[in-house]
Amino acid sequence: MSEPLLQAIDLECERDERLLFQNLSFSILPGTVTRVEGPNGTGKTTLLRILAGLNDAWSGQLLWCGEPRARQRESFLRNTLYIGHRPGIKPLLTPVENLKALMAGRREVSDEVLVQALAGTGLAGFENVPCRNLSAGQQRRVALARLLIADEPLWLLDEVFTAIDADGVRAIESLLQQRAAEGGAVLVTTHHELQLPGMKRITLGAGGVHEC
Amino acid sequence: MNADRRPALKPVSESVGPIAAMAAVFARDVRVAFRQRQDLLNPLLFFIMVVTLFPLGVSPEVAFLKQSGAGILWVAALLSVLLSLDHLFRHDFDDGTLEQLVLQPQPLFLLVLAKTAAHWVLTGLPLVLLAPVLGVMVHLDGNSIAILCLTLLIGTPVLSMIGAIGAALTLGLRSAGVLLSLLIIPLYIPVLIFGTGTVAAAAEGAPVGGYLALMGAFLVLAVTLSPFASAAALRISLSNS
Amino acid sequence: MWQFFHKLGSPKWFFGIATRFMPWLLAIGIILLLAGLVWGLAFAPKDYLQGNSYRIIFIHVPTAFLAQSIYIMMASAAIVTLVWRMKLADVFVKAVAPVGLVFTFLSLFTGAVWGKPTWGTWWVWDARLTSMLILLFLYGGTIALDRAINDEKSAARAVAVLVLVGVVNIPIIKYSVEWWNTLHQPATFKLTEKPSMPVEMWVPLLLSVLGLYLLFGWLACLRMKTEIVMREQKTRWVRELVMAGRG
Amino acid sequence: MAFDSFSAFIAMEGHGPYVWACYSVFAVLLVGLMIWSSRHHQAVMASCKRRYQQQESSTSARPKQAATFARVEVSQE
Repeated sequence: MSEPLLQAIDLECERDERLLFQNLSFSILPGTVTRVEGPNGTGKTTLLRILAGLNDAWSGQLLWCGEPRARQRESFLRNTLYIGHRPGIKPLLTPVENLKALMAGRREVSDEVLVQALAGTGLAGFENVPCRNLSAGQQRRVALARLLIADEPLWLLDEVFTAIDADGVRAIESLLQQRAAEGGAVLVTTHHELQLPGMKRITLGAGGVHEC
Repeated sequence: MNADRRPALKPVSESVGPIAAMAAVFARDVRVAFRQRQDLLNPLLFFIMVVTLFPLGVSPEVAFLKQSGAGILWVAALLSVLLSLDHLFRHDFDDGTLEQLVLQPQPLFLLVLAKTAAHWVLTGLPLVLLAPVLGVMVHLDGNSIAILCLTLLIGTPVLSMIGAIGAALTLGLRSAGVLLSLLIIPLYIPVLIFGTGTVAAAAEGAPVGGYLALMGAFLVLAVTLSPFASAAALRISLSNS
Repeated sequence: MWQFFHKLGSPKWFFGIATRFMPWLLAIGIILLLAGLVWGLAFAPKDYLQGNSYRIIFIHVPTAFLAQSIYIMMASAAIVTLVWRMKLADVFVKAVAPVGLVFTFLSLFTGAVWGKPTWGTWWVWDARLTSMLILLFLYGGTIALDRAINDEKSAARAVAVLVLVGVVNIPIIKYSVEWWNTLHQPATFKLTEKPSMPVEMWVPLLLSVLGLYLLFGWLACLRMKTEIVMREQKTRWVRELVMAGRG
Repeated sequence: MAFDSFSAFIAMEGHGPYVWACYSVFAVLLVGLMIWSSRHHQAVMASCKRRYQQQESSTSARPKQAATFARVEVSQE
């Protein structure tokens, strides 16, 4: 029932001659929201990129559903949604085209569903406007529209609330909470104070920057 | 808790097949390119201008141009492919689409192959189509032009394939453009030699089937091996960013 | 076997072994190289075709040979880096690339100078010289890429990919350059290809190849040690070693 | 000895300049590379030693200062 989706054991990462973290162990269970905390430069984004499978410069163990992640890369990738702080939106394409391209390698989604998802992020009427004509916050919302149709059990969200207005932040908070209630697992980094009951925390850089 | 809505692990077998994923990557790159048509035109203009430099800078004599025309066109095509390579992954890297590409549950080398194929269709193929016009301008005869276009048709995909490795390796580096040229030009030499050599052999009346077959072998080798190298290089570059 | 392999990958173990072997490599290398060169310069008979200018062979061939085999060695180490992530392998690639560059340059320079009395011109687009020139570009590319990437581990892996791509291309480059050469310059006479070389010529040549090989071994050990100290500064054993002033 | 005299050895029947140029460039580059490499090694060792000694002398790490974003006063003359 509550077997961890992703489990990190003794994770260690060194970047540019600096030890970011060491002996970091945690489990991400279904039905939880976990927030990665820490001051600037303590490796929050790096940790998320390691968990997503983008950064290889780490040592330790990462288990996906109890087995080493490297051995079941495709299953891991298919079941994980990562949205980075560069959200993967092409300025020359329209929101619908962008979403279609981003989902293309995973599953087929009809245009109506995409339009609905975009409407859910407050972008109704902008479906066919090239993204470069949208504001930063609106572009961010295009990327976040994936959350409304995502079937991946694990979400890794890096700085989701950047450039999103206050109402949007509240709506996304409740989306994350609802997702956890459904049994999905969410890992976020953010500087916003999240108001989620039962939220877990991973704190990086406790006691200042690790010095070696 | 509603047990039915609980997100279950999706088996990989139910996701989109690799061919469809490749098609999507290819279609997106072509679509983006056609939204910004000037970028498509730039390598072509560069190609024409470099060819123009030779009659102006060396000699407009018919004998010289006849003899060196194929070489001039090949060098110019090589340089303009090189010029366009910098963009192959850069925009995707900057806006984050590259991260999402790497995270697709698909074999990365196939996606890279699709991207490289799109690059060739958008830059290499137009060069091949433009080559006959420039061939006439440097006084090549009809047979030479035909052979030249054939060698370019086989050779430019090899340039794109090898170039993709360099573009992936230099992704996100300062002065990536110059570095890319330094890494890639030595690897382009065999294609250049056989491309121009075949035209020269044809001009002397020698049979060129063997040479064309050899270039075809280069192409097969590049298509089968270079996507793996590019994919590995992309992973390294992304890991570093 | 695996234990040995693992040991081979340990920088500390390598450091100890290298420190022990380096004086021998240096001494025997210098003796062999000097013996080969003095023999070649002063005692070997002169060549009936090229006269005394052929004595350049005793440095041209060893440097060219080393330049090519260093690239092959780098490619082997690159495979090890990419497949097993062995630390020593990428240290080797990084430490040795500039040595390869210098040897390639030397073989090009000696080839060009030799060309003057033989062909009457400093540079001939001969197949061997052109291949060496391209090899020089390949070395330059690896060093430039290594310098351009800040993160050491990423640099090592990127260089490994490049070296592997290069080594796949080397036979193709060699073959195509030779074909191109026959296309443009039918039958020039080659610098180093002799129908039969008398013993008095090839023994000193062999001596200098061996000597230079050993000196390369010494250089590789030394430069790898430097690289290891820089990378492993934070480990206890490097700290003890440096404070004790050993190495 | 393949030469009759030392001057013949130097001259090499007119090929001397070429031969000796090659050998001297070879010697300079090889010896230079060897010396430079060992100098570099010693310099790296020395700088490491300095760093370790510095670390030992300042064993107590400075406490991390919290960011205040206070404006820096610059005298306007």
